[in-house]
Amino acid sequence: MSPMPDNWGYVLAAYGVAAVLLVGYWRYLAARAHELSQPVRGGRKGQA
Amino acid sequence: MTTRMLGWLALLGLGGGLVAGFGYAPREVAQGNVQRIMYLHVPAILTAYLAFALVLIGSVGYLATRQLRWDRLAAAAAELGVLFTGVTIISGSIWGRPTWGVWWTWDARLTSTAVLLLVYVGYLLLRGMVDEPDARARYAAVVGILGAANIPIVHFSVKWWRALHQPSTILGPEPSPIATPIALALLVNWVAFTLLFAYFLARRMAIARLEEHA
Amino acid sequence: MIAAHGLSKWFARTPVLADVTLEVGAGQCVVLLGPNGAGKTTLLRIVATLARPSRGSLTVCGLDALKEPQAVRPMVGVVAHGSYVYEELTALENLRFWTVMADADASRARLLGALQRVELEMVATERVRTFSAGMKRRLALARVLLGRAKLLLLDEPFTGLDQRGRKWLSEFVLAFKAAGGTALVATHSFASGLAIADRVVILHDGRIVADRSADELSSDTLRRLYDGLTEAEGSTG
Amino acid sequence: MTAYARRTWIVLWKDLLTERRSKESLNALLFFALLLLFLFEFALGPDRERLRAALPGLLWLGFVLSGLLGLGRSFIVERDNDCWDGLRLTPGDKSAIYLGKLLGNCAMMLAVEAVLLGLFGVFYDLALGPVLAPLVAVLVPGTLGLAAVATLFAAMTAHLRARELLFPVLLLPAQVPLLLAAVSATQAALLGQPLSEVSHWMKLLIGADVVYVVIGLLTFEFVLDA
Repeated sequence: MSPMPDNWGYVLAAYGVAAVLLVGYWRYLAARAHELSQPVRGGRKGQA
Repeated sequence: MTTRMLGWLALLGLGGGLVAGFGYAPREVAQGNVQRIMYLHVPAILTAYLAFALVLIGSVGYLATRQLRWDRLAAAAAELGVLFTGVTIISGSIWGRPTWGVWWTWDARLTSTAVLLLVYVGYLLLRGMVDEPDARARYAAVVGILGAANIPIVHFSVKWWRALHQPSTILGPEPSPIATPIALALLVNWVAFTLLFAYFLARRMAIARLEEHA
Repeated sequence: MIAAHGLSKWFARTPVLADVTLEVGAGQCVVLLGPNGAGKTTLLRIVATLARPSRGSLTVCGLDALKEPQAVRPMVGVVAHGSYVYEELTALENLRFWTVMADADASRARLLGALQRVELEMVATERVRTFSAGMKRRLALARVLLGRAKLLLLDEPFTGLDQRGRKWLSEFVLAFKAAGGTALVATHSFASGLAIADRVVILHDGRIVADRSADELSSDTLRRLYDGLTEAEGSTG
Repeated sequence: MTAYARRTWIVLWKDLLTERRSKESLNALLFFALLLLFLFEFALGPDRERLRAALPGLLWLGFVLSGLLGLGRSFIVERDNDCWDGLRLTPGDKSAIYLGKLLGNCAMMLAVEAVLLGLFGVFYDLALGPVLAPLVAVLVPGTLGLAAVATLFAAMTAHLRARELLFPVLLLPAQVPLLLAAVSATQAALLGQPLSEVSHWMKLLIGADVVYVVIGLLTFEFVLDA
């Protein structure tokens, strides 16, 4: 079993992509929460 | 606020996980540093399975009680399950490139994880297409239960299917006995991911509650 | 027979029914009037256990309709816009299907008897595809007759009927009532509604705006009352 | 006959009668099966050996694609005249309706499969006679599992906007294990191997059938009823 080359690039890529996904989701949550905590504008009256 | 505390705790855990994975754990002999992707890959899939288990619990809970908070649990858990399955597949694929020489191989575990991803993406698509909250919750619960019951069936079918064409993968059924430091680093990362999952879940459920009452 | 308290229903965020309280005694025929979108159909669907209210309580035939819809269902007969008939089956086959589904006696003689009562015995073996809207509705009434319904729920039953058909239907409802049944009828036909009503309830924007005994109403006073109630608010909405 | 069995039977009777009279689904499906046969031929070229090697997969691909079209429509008839509401108002266990629908769908699928199989036999010169018994032993549980999930999802998507899209998106991933098992077992059957050699696949097929049908029976009520 020969030791493999280090391949730090792949390690970095894997962690990088994961970070992008997780931080992206966190920012999506934050944006959505912010949006929903805003007071509702223009009380539109719906008709059934 | 407890959710915020949970968030900081998760962040702390992830920091600790990085330290454990890159600072504490040694370079693995056979695979080299690529093996460190494991500290991301394994906790992610474990978290995804936790999420899908919660989808099942939320689904059954909703059908039994008809209370929308169970549906919120199932919906939030499904979304997170897809997120963490995505992380699992991408990290597995990146790990596979230097290890197997290809980005994608129909390895039994990668394949069944991909099938799971498709099942739960379908679940989320269904949720997006039903407007009435009650109907959405009922339909989603049925798909959530079926999806969870399908997990073992998918697992065995894909395993046997691979065994048919190619007796064993390079990774083998289980990676050879894991050294204690590596196991410890995995544990730290797993705890960190579970904390992150709990934080995301709490926030997602809170948002779902706001969406209902808005 | 029906005791509804504080029924409210939202679709998404749009309120369709707002705090509706309605009591219907046994043997009564209550007619629901109101413009399109007033919530008549929604109210009927909730009473029929086809929809769940967002809030409120509902008792039908002495049973909690929200907790035991299954127990309530054999006792209500519903004839709505869609008459629950299969186009490719004959009148007789349709009745046979629904009667077996309701676990009642589906013998041919009994089914033919019901068809006779709704004057469809001549077309018993014709496919429903060839039927007019009125015939389909009569077929639906035959289905109700074959069950054990004590409460008849009709949604816009007079729509698409000619003079004779409307008269026939009014007589049918009166006969059902005479046999001890209760009826809740949603319609926007004043004359036909008033002809069968013991009580008239006017719905507007999901609320009950009037609840009168039919005795004190003539067609004209009802029209004036209705216009006054629905236009005054309608202009702001 | 119990009330449950009577209800199951009358639903099956009603569906088969409707289908026999309108011939809406079956005619189109049989034609579709023929089209698929040509498509496979064009996609893989005239090499008969290659087609034969891929036959089990193609066969099930054909079944699944026909299923997507045919089974997805199985609750459309309940939408006309609001029959759906009528079914909800019927007393008793709603799973009888599911069972009746499931049996009707199985019957329709098996008819399409028989025709498709016959066409394959003629076009690719297969001797189906000797392998018919094991083939049927694979087709029946495979079809049951497919129809069990499809019936449930068809009821669910019947009144959604994007029905044609959502139905396959939900059904296909859920059917991966069934497809893997059925293709492998069909291959063994076509090669004339005894089914005992693929007993693990047969067990998986039957196990999956049990799981899917039980879930269908238990949850159909929640799909149908508000």
